[in-house]
Amino acid sequence: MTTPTGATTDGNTSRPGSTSDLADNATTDAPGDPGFRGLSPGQLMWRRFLRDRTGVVSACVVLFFVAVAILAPLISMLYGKNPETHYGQEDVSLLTDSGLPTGPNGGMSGDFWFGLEPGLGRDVLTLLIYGIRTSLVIAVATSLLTTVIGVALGIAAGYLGGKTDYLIGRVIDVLMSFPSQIFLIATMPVVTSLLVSPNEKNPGWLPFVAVTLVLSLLGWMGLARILRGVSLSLREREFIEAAKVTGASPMRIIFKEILPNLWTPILVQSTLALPAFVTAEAGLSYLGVGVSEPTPDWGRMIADAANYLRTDVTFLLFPGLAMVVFVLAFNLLGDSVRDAFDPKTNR
Amino acid sequence: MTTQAKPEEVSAGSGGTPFLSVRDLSVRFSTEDGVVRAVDNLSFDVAPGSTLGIVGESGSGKSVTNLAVLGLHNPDRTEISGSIKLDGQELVGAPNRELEKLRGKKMSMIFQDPLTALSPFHTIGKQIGETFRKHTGASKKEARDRAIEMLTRVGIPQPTSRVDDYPHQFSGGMRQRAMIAMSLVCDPKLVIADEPTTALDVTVQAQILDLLKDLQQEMGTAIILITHDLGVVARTAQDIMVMYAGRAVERGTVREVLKAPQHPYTWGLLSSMPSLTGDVNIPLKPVRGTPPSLINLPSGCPFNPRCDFREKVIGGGCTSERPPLSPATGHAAACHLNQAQRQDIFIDQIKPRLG
Amino acid sequence: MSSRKTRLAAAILVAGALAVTTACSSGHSNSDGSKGGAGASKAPVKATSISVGTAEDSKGPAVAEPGAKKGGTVNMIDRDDFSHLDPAQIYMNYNAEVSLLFTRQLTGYKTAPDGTQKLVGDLATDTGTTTDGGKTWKFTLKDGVKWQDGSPITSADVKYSIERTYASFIKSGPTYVQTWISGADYRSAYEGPFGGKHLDAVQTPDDKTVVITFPEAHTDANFTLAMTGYGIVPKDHDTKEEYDKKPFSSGPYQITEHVTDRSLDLERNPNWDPATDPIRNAYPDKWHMSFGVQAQQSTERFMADNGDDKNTFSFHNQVHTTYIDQVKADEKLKSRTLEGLTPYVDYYYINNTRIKDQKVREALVKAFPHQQTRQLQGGTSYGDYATSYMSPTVLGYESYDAYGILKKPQGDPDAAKQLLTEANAVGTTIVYAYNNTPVQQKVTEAIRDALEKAGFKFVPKPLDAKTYYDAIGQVNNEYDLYWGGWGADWPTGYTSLQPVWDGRAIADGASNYAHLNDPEINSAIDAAVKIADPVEQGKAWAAIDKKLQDKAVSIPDVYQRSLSLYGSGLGGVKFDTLAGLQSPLNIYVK
Amino acid sequence: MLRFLVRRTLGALVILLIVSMVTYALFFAIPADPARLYCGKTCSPENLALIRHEMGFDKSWPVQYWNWLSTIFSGGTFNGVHCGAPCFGYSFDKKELVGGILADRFPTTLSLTVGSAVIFLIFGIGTGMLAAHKQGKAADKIASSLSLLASSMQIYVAGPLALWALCYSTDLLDLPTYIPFTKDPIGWAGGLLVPWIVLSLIWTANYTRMTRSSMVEQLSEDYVRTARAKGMSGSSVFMRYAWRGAMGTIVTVFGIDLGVLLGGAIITETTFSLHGLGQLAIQSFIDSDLSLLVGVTVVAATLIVFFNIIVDAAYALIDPRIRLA
Repeated sequence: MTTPTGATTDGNTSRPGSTSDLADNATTDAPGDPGFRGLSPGQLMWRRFLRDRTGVVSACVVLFFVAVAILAPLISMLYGKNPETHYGQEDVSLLTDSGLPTGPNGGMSGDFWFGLEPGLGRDVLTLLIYGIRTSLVIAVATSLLTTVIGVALGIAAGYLGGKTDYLIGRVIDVLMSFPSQIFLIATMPVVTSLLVSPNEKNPGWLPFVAVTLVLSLLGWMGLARILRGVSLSLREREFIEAAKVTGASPMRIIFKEILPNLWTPILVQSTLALPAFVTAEAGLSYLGVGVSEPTPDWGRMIADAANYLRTDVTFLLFPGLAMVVFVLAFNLLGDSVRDAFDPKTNR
Repeated sequence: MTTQAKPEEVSAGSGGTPFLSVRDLSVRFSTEDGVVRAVDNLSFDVAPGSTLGIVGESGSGKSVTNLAVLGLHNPDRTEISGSIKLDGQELVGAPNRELEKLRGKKMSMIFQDPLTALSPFHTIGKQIGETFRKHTGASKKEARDRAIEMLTRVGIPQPTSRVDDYPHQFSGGMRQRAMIAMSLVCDPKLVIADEPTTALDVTVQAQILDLLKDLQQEMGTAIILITHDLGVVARTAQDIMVMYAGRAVERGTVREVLKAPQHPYTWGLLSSMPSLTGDVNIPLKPVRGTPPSLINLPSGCPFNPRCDFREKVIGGGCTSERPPLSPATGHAAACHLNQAQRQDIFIDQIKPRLG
Repeated sequence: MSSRKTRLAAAILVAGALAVTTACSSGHSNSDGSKGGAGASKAPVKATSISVGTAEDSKGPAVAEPGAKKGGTVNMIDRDDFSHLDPAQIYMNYNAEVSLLFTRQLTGYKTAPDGTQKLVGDLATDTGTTTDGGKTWKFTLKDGVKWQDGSPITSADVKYSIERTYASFIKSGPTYVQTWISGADYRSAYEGPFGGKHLDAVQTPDDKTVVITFPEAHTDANFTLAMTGYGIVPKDHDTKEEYDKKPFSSGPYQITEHVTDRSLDLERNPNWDPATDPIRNAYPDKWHMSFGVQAQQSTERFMADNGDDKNTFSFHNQVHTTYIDQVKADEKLKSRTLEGLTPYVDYYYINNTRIKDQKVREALVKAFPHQQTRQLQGGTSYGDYATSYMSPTVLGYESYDAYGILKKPQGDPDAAKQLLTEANAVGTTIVYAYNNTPVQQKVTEAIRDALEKAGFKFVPKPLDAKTYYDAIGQVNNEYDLYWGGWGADWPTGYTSLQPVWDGRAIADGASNYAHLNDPEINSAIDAAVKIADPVEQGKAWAAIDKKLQDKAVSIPDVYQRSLSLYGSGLGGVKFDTLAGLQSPLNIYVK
Repeated sequence: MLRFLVRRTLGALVILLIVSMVTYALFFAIPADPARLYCGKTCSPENLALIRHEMGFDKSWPVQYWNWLSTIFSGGTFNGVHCGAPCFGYSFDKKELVGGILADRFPTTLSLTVGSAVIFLIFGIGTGMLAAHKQGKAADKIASSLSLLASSMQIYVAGPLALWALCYSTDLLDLPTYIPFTKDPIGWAGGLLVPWIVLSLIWTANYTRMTRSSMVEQLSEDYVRTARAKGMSGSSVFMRYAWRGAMGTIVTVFGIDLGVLLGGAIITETTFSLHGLGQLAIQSFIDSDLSLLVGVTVVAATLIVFFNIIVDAAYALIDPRIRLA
């Protein structure tokens, strides 16, 4: 598991602000987008996105997952099972003595469509659909938090420059120098103990908040670095100079002039970071410092299932497949969003 | 001096055959939005040692035409028809290997922005020498010497040391000089200069144009000069072709076209250009509207939505019929206005504005 | 036997995540092989018969293994390297087991072919003699016992070894003998032999005789001295702290190479005489031990039985929980499957300072879902339902099921609710502290389910694995219920019950996790210690055990079992009931 | 160049100082008593105090940190073992000098990383270039989708699956072990083949994607077009120009990845039971082995920082526009 420290896997981090290149296209060999003349960049982006079939399909898949997450209680009501009941322990015929489902294929049956979880004998399907909620909530919260931190510090460093830039730059250097896996593991108990004292009851939000905080701690530097670069170059541009000359306050310049020009890298980076946080969250669960029982969680399901690989691959199949599809769809969506914003990469 | 005689000379060429002869060239790109007709049925000739200026707005097909001459389009997405003959050799449909041998040797190109057009990773000398080695099989040493020689010719000071510099170490004008040196290193017979001065300061522009002219005289190279700046053309070229929406709308010698333009689009171009001798009280008048979509061209004359004179055409042919470029040789324009109308309008309405 | 650290390592996050087999979280099997359904309860296990052997029993050589032959190399794979090899530092069963190959004590355990075990003299000619009811113990060394360099082992070596346990660098070994001789603060009474001072309580009238004198009677001191912690160390080759990495051999093998965390290689000690040793059959020429293999991987490897793995066994790694059904179902594996009962008992401690009402405690005992929690940890192979605090492996064990656990191992919510109603305590909050590992999280869910059904209000409190024992070891902790196991240091009731239930031992970090301070129990413990006859003493301990149950001081859960595999090329691999591990003593290469 | 190296090395030292300090602070922020772990089953308060004192845990953490720091330069003696400067302390758990343990473990991680890096670089860049070359064609689509799929895989799923498929059930390949290269080169490669395959599978995908996208980007650059206009052949344009441009990105990412991988991949090493720095890190954390934990962290951070410097220097060599200062 690596924490998403920016789109290091993509070649174009060095040129994130290339929407401004759009205008030049017509004079070079590309015919440009003559059909789009007169549309705003947002509309252009949207139309380009709609034409990207992979993007639309992956957006549908992502929306499907989101819908399932939101409708989880309804689905579970219609299906007649819930993720809390230990079916396998209430009906002893369902599990063997050592906790494996008695039925073949992980106990898949008309009652339990995706089978039963070994041990507690909960219903895999409902665990899975409630698990999306956990993954999504944490990934979205972490993306938001890292985006806020990244944007704030990135712009501060790039726009204010000087000592602020230097300080933020060194903080980023230090954080990026930490071996991330051991750092995440070591930080988790500290964060937990800071949130709740050992003698207090653990509230339900604790694992969510703790995981989000820990992931965010090492997750914002990539975006901040990119935004620093962009705002550094924006600072020198004429319209900022103009705004300064007219006496606009730094806050106004940042919010009215700089921020609107950063939406592209922000949106692209966040869309790409989200699936990375899904896997990172699962990775934490795999390392045993993630979201704990009884909150359903994919990473924990996969970690559990990895133990049963040889006994019955079925346990790995559903969460593994769901995870791969989910992450794949999100990655593809991120690619498409980027392409829509920046057609030059022409992937 | 008769205005009719000159075009004969040009199209016939000094040796009787043009060095580059383009006939009915069409270039189409298939894109997600539809087929873009970037160049549509274009014909023109370039005689050895002469300069043809191609003028037009962005997206009028100037650059595409010349990239097609060099064969630089992505074959997967581009459909090229018609004929391009370079020194008698057909280029359309020629194998890539053949084209590679011609590019840089018989024909070469100077690009608009030397900063992006030169590789930042290789020294100037390498980039110049590389072309020489490729086409002559010279040794590294010979190539380097040749590069220094070329740099000297294009007027780079201290060429023996600058030859090892990288493009970013050069100023804009020097870069363009280096670019020219690179394109001329094999003494090509045709140089296509795509907006060679657009990215440069005005003073440097003049230097570069003079340099091109000098070199042309020295080496007898034919030049195609692509620009949207009529001033540049006036200074450098013998012939002009005005392009609009992938077609030639007017063609003739520099004198003919600039002194007695016949196409409303050319008028528009001229009107939008400031002149030192013009009346400062008359405001510049750009061509109204925007260039048309090359996917859905307006029916009839593609310029009709922007044309101020289409009502003058009897029968409204402007929106229904596409005017051909006529006459076939000499000063020609593609417009439904008849010769008299053109002359009247130019003299009455346009000329006063130009001063 | 299992130190805090191993327990911890066992429970720790990553290890837990990678599903490591350990004494507390692993899968085990069932010696009679019965594959009862999840609901089937089992009859109580028969106690292992353990007795004190005679001088005749103490004579070498060891009983030969039928069909065994000498030679070859035996491989051992395990998760962890041995944390200690200096005998004085050894408390953990795992370290002790390997020490059998190169460290000898005054006494030791000899296992007969029928599985019965006897305490016999190892270096000593017999199990020691006492004439004053356990205050003075006299041991005589055998002839022909030698160090690996050929020099004879003398009574001075034994004396030195005991003196050495006082040294400040000896921190993790047992402290019984030291405290018996010098009291709890024994380090200030004597600083160890390095300053030239000696311990008067250990006398060596001649080269062969050792006399140890305690201020109080300790009738099972000869069992105590069988602990590896009292193994011998030569004065001339004592490298102090460094000795822990490469001890000098008195047993059949000597260490050739020890790469920490990676490997340990042993070869024959030419100066060991089998005629002096009633315990060790040293068949292989060499041992190659490698570490870092998780239980899952070792199970896979044993099942695959490829190449060198044919000649491989594991001291500690068991069949991983998820493979239990598969291993049991595989007829081909049957011949190389080893099962047995370990000395460990799982308890769920009730915090007696917080839950004072016996009825509430009884309700907890009644409601507890033994079957569900056991199923989560491997089912019958994890262990047998426990009804007592003493393990069946302990001398004197008697079966006694005060609350009908064996009849309703899945818990009896109705009866529990009834008790709560009687106590007017329906809705009592139970704060359950647990080690936050994947398995324990699931176990917690099962307990939550059962206790809520019985009318308790359940508050789970996950603790980080690193802090778990610290937290539950606090006298004023704010938890009501928490898991903790216990294993006897030697198979008598004393180490099985006294450390856990003697109310005078309550202290932060002490092992009386239930914080029970019952004068009746305390005095019964004092009385039992003084009984000289082992069998009578055993009976007294069993009586205390029953009393503890009647008072519902905590919830005994299971007597842990072990299920392991070994390679097909090995013979004589046996289960050591006293340690709960696979014994190296009779292993040979086929 | 020299000035750059000096300046960056000084910066790196400051970073390492902070990293080690934070590790110390973090260690003592964890609500657990490390001394208890060394105290055994019968842990008397006296014993505990003795251990605390001996291990230095009775002092405040800044004092301990300072001691650790000064020991690096002055050396020290632990449990009778002398440790000359630079001395990274003594592991009370393993009873060895931290420097020695690290030196012992590093080759494993190095072999694991370098071996798989060679494979994933060759395959990743190769398929990425192929995809860029055949842009939009079937080969591109296959390579791109396969790499996307592979990059969505997790080591903890792929690792056990590979062990099962290649070792346990088929006995095709050797079980993962580390044999020093100097001792037996063939055994070295054989013992690490399975982890190499799995790691490469996952990492190749990243490099395929990255190579492809930066090659595509470079191929649309003006200077590539210039090269073609000069008559350069397709292959020389591809290699001398586009690849030259794409190399910067790849070297940058590779440098960062290499630092991270060498710093120890906990899950990888645990999945394959290899004793590298990653396993050492997690073990020292579990064992509360402070000096070892700090040692591993500092080594890992050093590698990350070191490769960052290398990347920056390499970037300057690749791209003459970058000036080092």
